[in-house]
Order: sequence, then structure tokens, then C-alpha cells
Amino acid sequence: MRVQVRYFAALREALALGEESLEVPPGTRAGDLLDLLGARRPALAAHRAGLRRAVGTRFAEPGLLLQDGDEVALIPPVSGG
Amino acid sequence: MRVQVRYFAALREALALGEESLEVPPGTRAGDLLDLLGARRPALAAHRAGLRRAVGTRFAEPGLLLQDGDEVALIPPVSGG
Amino acid sequence: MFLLRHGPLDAEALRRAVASPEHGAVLVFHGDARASTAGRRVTGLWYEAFEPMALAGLEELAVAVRARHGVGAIACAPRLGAVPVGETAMVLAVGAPHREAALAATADYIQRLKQDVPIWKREHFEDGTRWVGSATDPQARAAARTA
Amino acid sequence: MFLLRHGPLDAEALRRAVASPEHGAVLVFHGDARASTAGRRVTGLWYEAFEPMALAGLEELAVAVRARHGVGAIACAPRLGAVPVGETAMVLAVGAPHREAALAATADYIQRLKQDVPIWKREHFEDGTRWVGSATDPQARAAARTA
Repeated sequence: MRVQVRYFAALREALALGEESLEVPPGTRAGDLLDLLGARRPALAAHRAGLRRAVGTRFAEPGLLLQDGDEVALIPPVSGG
Repeated sequence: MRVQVRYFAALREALALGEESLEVPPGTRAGDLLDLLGARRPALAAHRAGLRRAVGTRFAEPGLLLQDGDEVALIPPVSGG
Repeated sequence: MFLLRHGPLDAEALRRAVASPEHGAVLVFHGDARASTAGRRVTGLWYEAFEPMALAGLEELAVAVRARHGVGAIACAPRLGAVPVGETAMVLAVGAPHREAALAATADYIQRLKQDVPIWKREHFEDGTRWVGSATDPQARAAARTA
Repeated sequence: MFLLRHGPLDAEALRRAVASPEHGAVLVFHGDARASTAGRRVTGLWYEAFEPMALAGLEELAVAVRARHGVGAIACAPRLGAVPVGETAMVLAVGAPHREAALAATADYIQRLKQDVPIWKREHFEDGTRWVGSATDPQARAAARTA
């Protein structure tokens, strides 16, 4: 199945990428994404501290099962307006 | 000596008077004024609770010695804007 | 900027008076005339001040509150005379480097203003009026007894 | 009223959105771009948001803060894109029957906003930029170590 991954702020700049489509195995959970991405996006490693995930427009626990077509945002520490 | 006494808000309405000139003996203190006024202004009695005095534009302790020409304001409880 | 004026207040002028490139937080408090108080319908408010003493008090209070909370600027404009329900009776603007100080200074300033600045409020009801806090006001006496 | 907009904010529109005859206290907080931070001269700010999530977050936060503090209305407009020094980066307006609730709700809303709403701030200096709070920002790492 495929999910769309979005990057913001410092992370977007580090990767020079706003979003990408990713093929993941069925049964993938939100918390597995970083490891799946790690190999092709080594710049992610420096941004893992404080990184949260959102599915759709809500923060997601690491255990949340992803579904085909989900939009997953990686949320670096926010500063909130 | 003479002092000018000013009344505000509920007290002004109770006395139907905004200010008056009062002859007081030398040595009169701010705290003596209500007693000196009491005989001619019986409506004052109901307003003594919480009443403060100002001389010029500052709150005055009861012990403050009045001087000829002082303007003394009787300040009912305020509600401050 | 400290003003005692009849008629509508200009909150934006007060905001500008306390804004600065060093102030990350500007808080503008509006005290508005409510349509009811203690379950009683209010038809309007009336404010009276001992004006020279009130103006001096607003400024002195600002000096004290700025020093205590480390805020940079305070401006305040209580409105005098009639204030219709829904309109603003008082604007207080506070500018500070950070929001915590601006919030604390705002709370402190308003509390002292209501204790120590000679401004009086008369509430108008459908069936009468009262001077808020007056020694002859039944609500104020009840509050004093239970305090 | 919850808005994410590029360009100057209309604080008066937010004030009107939360004012009502039942609200004796209307507090309008302006978060302004400061000329310095931690002793370093700032030349400007830049804000980025995950917009649909940020808008949903502003509204959810308002529901929670209104319930907790008993305030009647909250409106918030963070500004996106470039914010020059001295201009307003965020307006929050809170309307409540009394000032204590308005002040507490304002403090609470801003604190949660800075934790849980996906908006990011980049500070521009004469010699570089930083994303505030970023894992690769030296100041953020130092703060995390000493926290």
C-alpha cells in the first residue's frame, strides 16, 4: 500500500523535499515510518528528537495502523504562532 | 482657616452637594473632618463605612494636619473603571 | 498614555502607545458593559471620577506595576459618563518583552485600579440604580458581611 | 473565528467576534515580532504551518479552553509568511463574563498553541537563520539538556 509523507519547516529544508509517496507493507504502523524512511533519507536522523506524526490532521500514536492512501505528516517541534 | 471639601458619587448624591467651603480650627487633622461635618451633614453618617480622604490628589492618613486652602476629597468605595 | 474621556474609546491608539520592537507581547484589555449583573438586567452604566486624582492614580499605578512585573509600557483609558451595554468602559494596554509579564501586569493593574483609583460606577436597572460598592448599597453591604 | 493568513492581521475583527453583551472582559493578545532574542538581533520572522491541521488545532484548542475556563468565545489568527520586526505575528481574542477567566484562558491557550499546533517560526538574523525549537537548533538542544 502507499502513503503520502509530508515534511515541514526544518525537516522540509533538511530533506529539500515537501512530500513524497511511499510504498509500505500492509500492517505498517505510524511508529514504523521513520525506520522505513531512514535508509533513503539519512538527513532524517538528526531530526528524530521531538518529532511527532500526524495522520490526516490529528496527531497519531506510534501504534496507529496505517491504511492505504493515508497522509502522514512528520511534525518537528512547533513554535505555534 | 478654611478648607474646600469635595463629595463624589453616592455621597455627592446623598448630600445633593458637590463641594463646600468649611471653616475649621487650626490643628484640624484629616481624620477630624467627618466629625466636624457630621452635625451639618447628617446624611454623611450612612456613608462612613469605607470612606477615605484625599488631600489634593493623594490619599491622606487620618493624622495628616490640614492647612489653610487644602482641598479635601471624601472618597467613597471606588469601582475603578 | 492615560486618558479620561467621555465617549467611545480608541483601543488601537492605546495598543500603538505600548507596542515597540522590544515588546513581543501586547495585551489589550477591554472592560465592557455587561447586560446583566448578579442575575439582574442592566440597562446601562454611568461613570464618574475625581479626575485629577484619577489621572494621577492611573500613572502612579503604571509606574508601580511596570517595576514589579518588568513590563515596558502601560496605557489606560477609563471612559466617563454614560456607557451603553455592550460598549467598552475601560481599555488597558500593556506591552512587555514576554507574555507572562504582560498577563500578570494586566491582572495586577486592574485589581489595584478597582481599589485605589477614584472612579465610581453606577449601574442602571429597569427599576432603579446603584453605585457599585457604596456603603448604602445592599449588595455591597451583603458582600462586606460575608467577606 | 480562526484564520491563517499571509499579511497584516485585523485584530479589531477578532475583538468584535468575541465581544457580546454577556462578556464584561475582552482580552486581545498580540504576539509581536521582537527586534532581539536571547541577546541576538533579529531582522525578521517567517512562519510556516501545516494549514488544515493548524486550523483544526486552533478550533479544538478553543473548545477545550472554553470548557476549562468558562469563557464564552475565542478567536485566533496566526500570521503566515514573513513578519517584519514590530509587526504582529498572532492575535488571540478571548471574551468572558469576567476578567479572571479571560486572563487564565489567554495564558492557557497560548501555551498549548505553542506546544500542539503545527506552526513553525524561523528567525532571521544578520548572519543566519534558525527554526525555533528544531532538533538541529543549538539553542533548542541546549534548552533540552538543561530542562
